Amino acid sequence: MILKEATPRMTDSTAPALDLVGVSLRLDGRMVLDTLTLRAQERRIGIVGRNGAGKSTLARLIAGLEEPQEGALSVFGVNVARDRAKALRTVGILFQNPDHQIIFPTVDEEINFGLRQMGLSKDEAATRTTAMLEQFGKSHWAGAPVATLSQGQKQLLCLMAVLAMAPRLIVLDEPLSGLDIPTRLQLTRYLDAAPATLVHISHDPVALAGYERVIWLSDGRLREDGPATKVLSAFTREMEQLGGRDDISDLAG
Amino acid sequence: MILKEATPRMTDSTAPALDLVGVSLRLDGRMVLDTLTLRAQERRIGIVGRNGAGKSTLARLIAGLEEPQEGALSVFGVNVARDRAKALRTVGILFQNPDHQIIFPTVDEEINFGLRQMGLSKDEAATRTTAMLEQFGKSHWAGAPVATLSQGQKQLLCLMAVLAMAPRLIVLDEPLSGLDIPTRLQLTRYLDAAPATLVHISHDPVALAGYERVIWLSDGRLREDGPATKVLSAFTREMEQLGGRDDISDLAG
Amino acid sequence: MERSLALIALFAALIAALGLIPKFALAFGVPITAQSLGVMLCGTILGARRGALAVLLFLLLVAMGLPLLAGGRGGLGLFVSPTAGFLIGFPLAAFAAGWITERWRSVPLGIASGVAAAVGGILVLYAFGVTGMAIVLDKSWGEAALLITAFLPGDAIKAVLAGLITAALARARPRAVLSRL
Amino acid sequence: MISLTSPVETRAHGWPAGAKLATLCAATMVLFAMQSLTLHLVAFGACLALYAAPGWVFLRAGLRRLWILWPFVGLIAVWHLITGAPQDGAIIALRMLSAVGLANLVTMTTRLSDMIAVIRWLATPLRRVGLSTRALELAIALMIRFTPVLVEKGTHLSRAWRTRSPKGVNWRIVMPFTLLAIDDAEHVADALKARGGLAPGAAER
Ligand SMILES: Nc1ncnc2c1ncn2[C@@H]1O[C@H](COP(=O)(O)OP(=O)(O)OP(=O)(O)O)[C@@H](O)[C@H]1O
Ligand SMILES: Nc1ncnc2c1ncn2[C@@H]1O[C@H](COP(=O)(O)OP(=O)(O)OP(=O)(O)O)[C@@H](O)[C@H]1O
Ligand SMILES: O=C(O)CCCC[C@@H]1SC[C@@H]2NC(=O)N[C@@H]21
Ligand SMILES: [Mg+2]
Ligand SMILES: [Mg+2]
Repeated sequence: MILKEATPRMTDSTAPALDLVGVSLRLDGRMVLDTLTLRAQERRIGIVGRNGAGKSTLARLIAGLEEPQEGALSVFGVNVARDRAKALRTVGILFQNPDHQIIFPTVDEEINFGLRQMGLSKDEAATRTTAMLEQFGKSHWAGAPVATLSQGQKQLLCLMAVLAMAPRLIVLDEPLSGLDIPTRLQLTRYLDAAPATLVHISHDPVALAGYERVIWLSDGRLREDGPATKVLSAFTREMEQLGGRDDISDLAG
Repeated sequence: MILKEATPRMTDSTAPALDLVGVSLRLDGRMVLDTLTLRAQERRIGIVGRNGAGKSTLARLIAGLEEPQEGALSVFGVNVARDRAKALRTVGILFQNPDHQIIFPTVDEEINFGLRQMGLSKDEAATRTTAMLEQFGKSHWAGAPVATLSQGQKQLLCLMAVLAMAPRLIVLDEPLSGLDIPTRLQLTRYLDAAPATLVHISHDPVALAGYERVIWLSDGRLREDGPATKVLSAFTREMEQLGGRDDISDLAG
Repeated sequence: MERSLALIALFAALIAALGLIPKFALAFGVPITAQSLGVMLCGTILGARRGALAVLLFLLLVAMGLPLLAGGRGGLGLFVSPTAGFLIGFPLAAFAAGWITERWRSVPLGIASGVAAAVGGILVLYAFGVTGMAIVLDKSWGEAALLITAFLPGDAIKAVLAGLITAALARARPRAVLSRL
Repeated sequence: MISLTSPVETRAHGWPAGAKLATLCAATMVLFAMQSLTLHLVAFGACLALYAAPGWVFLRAGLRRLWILWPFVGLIAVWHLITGAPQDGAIIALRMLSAVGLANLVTMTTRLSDMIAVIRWLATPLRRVGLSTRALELAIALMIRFTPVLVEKGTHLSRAWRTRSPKGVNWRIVMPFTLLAIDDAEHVADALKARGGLAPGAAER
């Protein structure tokens, strides 16, 4: 049985980071992801595609927040949609909109929550929260109400909350879009050095330049899949050509 | 009296687009904007600055959503915070987060609302809504539920709703951040050609390249103010220098 | 699971938020309040079990001393006041409203949930409320029942509103109307 | 009414939440038992002094939260002036202000997580008999969260309205606000699930 093969019960250290077999997802009768098959072992995976291509939806699937209606999906061998306890240590996600991610009213509670969920004791969680804030030079944020942060500051907070949990794979849905240049540059270096596998969604080909693998989604289907250099240059060429047309009405979606 | 000078009662065709005299704003005891004085006649005004510099707060002030605690502010001679009826035709705003902008559950209701509020008849408003959607090649969105749009699609919808009202000045808070390359290119051309005065907030100096005037905010204060070429090169140099430091803890805020 | 939890918490907060609408104090100590509309909506939207849980959650926080009842009241003291019968009846009212909404599918949702809200939020709730008042105010059941007619017009309007809101929500977000899933 | 965050970190933030809650409970009971106007004036004065202790910013934030009670105070005043019992009216109004003031004080100086730890402790007997109280703890945390967040979202919504309308919001805002609240709950559910949610194994400690 295919399903069983694709989703072995145990976390498998040899299992590929991403393993999708014929994954389809329909939302409100609309085919948003259409029989995607892809297996990736790379540590740096980029995802590109136009607005509405299905990138965020794929992110939700990889994070186990949605279950494919057809096909099977596993992350490091874990069936993330079913085995939620294991998924916690396997995959983390940074949502595109920080307002969709933040649950708690203050900065430290937000970071703390995930750590407590992982089973850390109160003290351990508090220590790690403090350390995380310190590492990013944000100790003064600790008790601050989230509502008073600017959009970019919220995005950074979300990222800290995900990184603190140190999952094996992190899905980043446009992590840099609202950040200023210095933060973006420093964070890029920080992420490059992070031990986790990254699945990075971006509209900016430059952000994915050094990646080992890039996946190009188009209308919910796999348009191209391969090393960054190859896929990104084809992608950029087509996007600029589309953008060069003088017809404003050729917008995505 | 300074206040009277800065905010004459009538829309004045010779009044500068932006006129801020010693504007300060404190939120929850924190000085977010600190005695800003600036007068701009240019049709293309850019605003740059780090995360938390106060850009979005300034945008809200210009749109008349917040009143300065000190100083006076007018847009084309209109006291936008007080004279809301006139402000409606004078200034429009695109919020940084589309979720903070969208009110109604379907795409056409969202565009229609502002038009009706401007005093257009039901038929006129409907015609203009249809025309707007058509111009952007999005006629098929008309009855669509907003909740099913992707983040970039929502951003585009917000922009259409603002453009439809054709205010004299439009404040754009990172209008391109979530859009794909072709949309970004086409929209840039569209905005360049738009008759309105634009106040464009961006983290991307390239997006403001051709602008006549760029304002650099830093910690709620005016750091530099002048033609794009001059301000942007100083800004980019400093940002890249900050970003080049290997210390992740030197992040904004 | 997480969805139910979030929606239950949201509706408990909704009852609290309705407490911000000024209540109208009556001489015998039970106010006219918008919060019972929240109780009705818990039932008609979340269904019997989850609706009752949302109300219980709200009451737990009130008992803990948070000032969530209209007029900023809270604390254990309320559960021995003239209003106690109503507070105890709240979760059962939501349960009844939800139970009817879940099962009565032969008429349009707006009507079913409006009637369900009336049965839960008036019939069931008043039964508990009158009993509570009779005990605490030391009145006969009949006397207490007479006092309570003051609530009828308001509660009838709330039941209609509950029906309208439930139906509108079912149109815009069918997945959120758990009572009809 | 429950807005959990204080603009400044006070010394009371470090005190044990259980003690604060127990004191609040006792204080409220005393307030309801007291019938003397003088004592109520003293109690209210003491309450204000507590607000003033951490400084001006805290006092202002606290008073702003108490201010929403003014319609009730007004109503009580009018009612008791009409019925000719101004002293009773003053007592009722002061009692309400002190009781709500103290409760707000506790919520403002207690982190949500500490509050939940108290519930967890109270629910110990349930766990003894093998029931999981995790859902309960989370539900309380979320409910307390929703109140200020909904206020914030409501602010965004009315702001969005004002950018495109010369008049203030009207009844048409009801459905958009309802949907916004529902959507927020959906996002919270996702965000919760993304961090383990109620999965057995997550957060059992
Ligand atoms: N609940 C839903 N019902 C119907 N269609 C939906 C639903 N949710 C999303 N969609 C559609 O699915 C498509 C993919 O959405 P998704 O958010 O994954 O796009 P995306 O690639 O992340 O776009 P963006 O770059 O703008 O963030 C969009 O066209 C969207 O309209
Ligand atoms: N209600 C508030 N209370 C206290 N501080 C606030 C409040 N609202 C905003 N701030 C602070 O004001 C500063 C400016 O916020 P603003 O949103 O204007 O920044 P921004 O320049 O738009 O940043 P970004 O690039 O991240 O969008 C931030 O440091 C923020 O923390
Ligand atoms: O705030 C309280 O003390 C709870 C009051 C319960 C009031 C009941 S609910 C049904 C009836 N209708 C009203 O408007 N008030 C009573
Ligand atoms: Mg997306
Ligand atoms: Mg901003």
